[in-house]
Amino acid sequence: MRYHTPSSFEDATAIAARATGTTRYLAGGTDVLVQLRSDVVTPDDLIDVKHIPGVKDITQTDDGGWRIGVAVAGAEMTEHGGLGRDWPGIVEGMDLIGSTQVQGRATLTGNLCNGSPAADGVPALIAANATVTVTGPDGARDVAVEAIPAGPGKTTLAQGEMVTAVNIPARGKNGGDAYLRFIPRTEMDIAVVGCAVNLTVEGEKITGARVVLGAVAPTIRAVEDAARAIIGTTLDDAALNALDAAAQAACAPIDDKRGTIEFRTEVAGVLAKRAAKIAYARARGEAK
Amino acid sequence: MVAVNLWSGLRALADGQEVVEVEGETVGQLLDALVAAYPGLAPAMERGVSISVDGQIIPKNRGAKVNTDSEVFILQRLYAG
Amino acid sequence: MSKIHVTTTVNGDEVEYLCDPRETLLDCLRDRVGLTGAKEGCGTGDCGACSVTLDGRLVCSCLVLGAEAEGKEVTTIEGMATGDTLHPLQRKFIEHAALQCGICTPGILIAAKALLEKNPDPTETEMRYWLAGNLCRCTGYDKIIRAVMDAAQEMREAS
Amino acid sequence: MALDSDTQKFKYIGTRPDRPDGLDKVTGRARFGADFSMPGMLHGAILRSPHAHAKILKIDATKALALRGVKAVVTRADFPTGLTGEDWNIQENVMAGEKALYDGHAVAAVAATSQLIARDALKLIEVEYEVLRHVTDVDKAMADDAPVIREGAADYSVPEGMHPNIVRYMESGRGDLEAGFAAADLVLEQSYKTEAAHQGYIEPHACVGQLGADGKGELWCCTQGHWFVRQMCTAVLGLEATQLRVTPSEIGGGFGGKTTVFIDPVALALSRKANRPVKIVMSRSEVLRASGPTSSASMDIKMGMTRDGKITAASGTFRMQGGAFPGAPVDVTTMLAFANYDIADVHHIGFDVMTNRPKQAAYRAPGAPMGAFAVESMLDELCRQLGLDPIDTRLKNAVKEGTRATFGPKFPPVGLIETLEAAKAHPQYNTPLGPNQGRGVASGYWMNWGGETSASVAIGEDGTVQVSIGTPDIGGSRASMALMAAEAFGVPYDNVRVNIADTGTLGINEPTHGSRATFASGLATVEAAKEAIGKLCKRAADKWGIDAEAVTWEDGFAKPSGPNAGEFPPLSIAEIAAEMGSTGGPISGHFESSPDGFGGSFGTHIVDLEVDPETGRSTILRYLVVQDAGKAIHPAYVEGQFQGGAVQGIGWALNEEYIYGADGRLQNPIFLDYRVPVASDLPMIDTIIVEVPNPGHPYGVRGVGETGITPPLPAVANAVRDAIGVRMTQLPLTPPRVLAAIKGRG
Repeated sequence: MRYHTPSSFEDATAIAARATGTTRYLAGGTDVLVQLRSDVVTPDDLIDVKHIPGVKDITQTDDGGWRIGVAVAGAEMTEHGGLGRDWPGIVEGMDLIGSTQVQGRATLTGNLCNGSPAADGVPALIAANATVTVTGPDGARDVAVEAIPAGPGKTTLAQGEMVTAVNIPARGKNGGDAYLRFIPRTEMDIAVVGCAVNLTVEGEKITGARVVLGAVAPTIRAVEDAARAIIGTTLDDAALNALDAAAQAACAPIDDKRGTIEFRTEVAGVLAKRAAKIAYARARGEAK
Repeated sequence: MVAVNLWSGLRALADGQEVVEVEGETVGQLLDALVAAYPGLAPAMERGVSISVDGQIIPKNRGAKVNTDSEVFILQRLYAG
Repeated sequence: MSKIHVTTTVNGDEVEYLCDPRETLLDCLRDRVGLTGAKEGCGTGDCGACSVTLDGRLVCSCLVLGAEAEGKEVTTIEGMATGDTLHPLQRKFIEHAALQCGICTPGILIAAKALLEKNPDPTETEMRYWLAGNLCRCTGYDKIIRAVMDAAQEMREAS
Repeated sequence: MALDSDTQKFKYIGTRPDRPDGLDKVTGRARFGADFSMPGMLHGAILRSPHAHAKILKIDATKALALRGVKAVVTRADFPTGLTGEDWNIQENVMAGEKALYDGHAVAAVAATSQLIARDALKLIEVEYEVLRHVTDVDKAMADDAPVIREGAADYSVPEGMHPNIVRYMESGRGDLEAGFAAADLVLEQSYKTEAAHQGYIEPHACVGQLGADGKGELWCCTQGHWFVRQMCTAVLGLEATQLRVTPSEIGGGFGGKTTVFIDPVALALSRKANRPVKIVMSRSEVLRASGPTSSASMDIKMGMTRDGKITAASGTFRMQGGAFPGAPVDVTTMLAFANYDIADVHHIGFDVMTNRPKQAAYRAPGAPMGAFAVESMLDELCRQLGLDPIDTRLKNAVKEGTRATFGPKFPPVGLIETLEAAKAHPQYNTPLGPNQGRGVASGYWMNWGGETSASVAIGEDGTVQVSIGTPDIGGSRASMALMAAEAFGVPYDNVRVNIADTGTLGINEPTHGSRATFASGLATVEAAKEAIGKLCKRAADKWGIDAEAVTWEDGFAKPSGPNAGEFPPLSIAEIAAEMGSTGGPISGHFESSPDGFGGSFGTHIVDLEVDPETGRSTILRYLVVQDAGKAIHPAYVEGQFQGGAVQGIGWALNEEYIYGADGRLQNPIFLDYRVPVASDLPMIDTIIVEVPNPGHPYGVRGVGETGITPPLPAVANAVRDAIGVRMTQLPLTPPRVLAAIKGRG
């Protein structure tokens, strides 16, 4: 294995583009090193991106949005006051990954590019309509976060391409988001089901919403029917029940060691309702 | 003679008796006498058994003393964990 | 096989080692630097026995490459006491019988110290969640949490 | 052995001093298994079968041996043949012969100049397998069409016509079941299942071995019992026992799982071939796949009870798989299943069954928690259906001194009633519960253990005391030995140094297992101290020119025993020690025995928990352990045993399990998915130490290590029943299972 420490994204992508074997980018390393240690993936070229200027920065853009560097660790997002005030759901999703120790290393970009349908950091990004900047041999482009995962362990990134920043839109007024996941313990597990809800309100009425489910299909998915179930409502019981049903209907999970099809489906509905309530309260300024 | 209680799985190997009387002043002597009287018990004894004398479990001490009025039970071979 | 030359600071001392790019910081601390206080319990970041701080940040040293330590500051359990004066957490762990076998103890002490540096007055719940990545199989955590709470109180009173 | 604990006044015993090895363990200085290294040392790695059951047709290590840095490869061909019984089982388990018997079974091993090279070399070993049908479930393994793991493994006890995977069969009991059930007002029958759990010690197995062509060897390893390691390694390798010297490192948890060997003989075999020391450290996934988890169990229970709560009869059938070898602890399960209660008519049937899983090893009270889960669950259900209080009902049936145990003999003094009364009196038992909350009660028992024990004490030239014992300190036992030695000699606790001796230094010792260390090594330490005290008194008597019998030992001083003995100023242990060399030489004491006076320990637990009705997840709210310690030598470490046992039991009850896929491979071989409890899963664990002295120990000690894992399985299940209104009969109580039960999908 060759270990590279490029000092620019151009150099990093050039190394990747030239590579003939298995290539991995190293940011937090909390997936890459696990795969390495267990002989699942031993890259021929490992490209450590942490020497590239700006990768550890969280910056607010001119339009009020946020740009998160690819090597920003979860703990740095949690400790950042402004980001969490705007997008608590995104921050809490990231914060749920692993232990305090893992939080010291794990990154949002890594969580996305690992391609897991159970990634806790991703649903709230999709719910927020976040994009990533993808840099490759042909330059940079912005891509919806939703378009990156391509199934368990896979992404739509081409060889030589890499994510070089996460872009989160401006929160705007009267909006709130939330992310909840289900695990058997209180910590340290992979999500059996995850659900992010992002919504805006006018008064008591929900004017816009995104509902995103994780771990219930090969890729994390935004569920438009679930969003429609609550848009235009005050999140009353009927709306919540419709949300529950729409979330469950969108599930196409598998039976595995972490949960059954029935369980995942039912709990997806439960989490959708609970996350919607939190997001709603946040949008109405009734909760942090 | 000492009365020795057998667990029910052993009884078939000792002519169906639940309690057999054998001579012996120690656990070892009792076990040997049992096999002499009921050769069918030999494989069970070879595999190993534990014994209780007056309520005390004796995992393998063949030298432990037994009185004629002692209450003796043969138990499955026990081990620690 | 080409090795990487790394210069780093461990417990305040400058340290150099040569490592294979695949070796973790934990491997390097244990096998190259000779500090065996950090333990490998899982190798997957799930047990916390290898906890160290890297530039002040609590991490699992099994999830950091040895090569990544270049130019950084690493603190391990061996750097926790000052001379022969134990850190209050170390003292309280002994006093409260907060260890049985002791294999998780170095990692838990490092993690607890990082917590108290960030939050000198954590609630029991905050403590339990902060330490959720440090598995202990012997104690059921009760005496560990009591020891950390007691140490935190002593440190607050002393400051 | 005389005991008058009720009147004994202790100076040191019962206090809570700092443990002697505390400093080493909080500074990272303590050396555990993987912390040893040797000059010239190689690193070993083991190739493991990816198949649950496969014939090994061919192993070709040519490419591996050609890799630079590789010094040796061993396969089964490098081990002696002709072993029988358990020796063969262990040899077959540490290195597969004709067949790989489970996912993770060792098939070859490499020694190389670095860990990375050794791991690279494993990938170059070519193994040709013929994959066979496999079975991992105990009930399926007993079915007619189950693949046979190994012909001829059954012992004398198995009736003809049973499947060859059934390797032991047992029946025990007494009385008239039919009459007993007829006398009941309510008879229930139910089947229960528990899944295999792993001890989950945080320290993976590790060793450094050196073995020469002359048959002499050294081994450093983390183990609960280094004489066991010596016996197993020498048997597996065809060596003479005392030619291998085994030194235990500090041990990072064992819970029974480090009473046997997995890698040690392999390191020695590699060393013999490479002529260099070899270190092997297991990875976590190797630990989970290929060390010794406990058995899984499938059980049918029938119990009868009168309207007023008297158990009239009980019967149980217990089917347990112990992996690909005989040895599931079903004998203990049958013995202890109903042992809490006074039952005239009782019957047990047990099956020891082989499957394509790793060879089970002991896990804290091996065999007891499974039976307790089934029986204590049913007892709870009987109470529920008859409207009876679960503690009062247990009190009504509880065994006490003189009760005829369900396994035959009469009980010596035991403390079940005392634990039940203390539990009932605890405020937790009467605290109101909220919605979706439930409370569960259960009791449990472990009979404890004596075992071969050898200890010595030696007096230092300054009058301090050196204690050498052979039971590794796994949870603070150095402190309890030092307290007992301090008490016996009447010297300060800090004047005692306790060493864990290697196999070359003491006679044989069984491991730290069976809750025996404080009992047996403690007893041996006290008896060895008495011998040394006799010698100290003799030196004083010689000095004073009186008979040794006229000297007594009190609080660290030799004194004339009465006015008739003469008047002499007391001589301190330090004064006598200072003159040792010129008064007859060193003073020490020894004790060797297999003490049989171990007394069993009963415990009663209460758990309060809340179940999320929408997700099925259980949260433990409050937990109480009450257990009989006989006499708590160092109460803090006794509490620690209670708390640790309870939490392991909670893990087993809620989330820990071995999950095998249809391919027979273990699905969850990492701590991410083998879910042991984490700190945030738990509340504080309250404890009450009950002390009903054990007449078999000079200070009344009962072992306390194991009982604590027995009640949590049923206590948690009973609490979930209380919370959700549905009885769960299969562990673990994972959220998907509990939610299905709530939704009526059972």
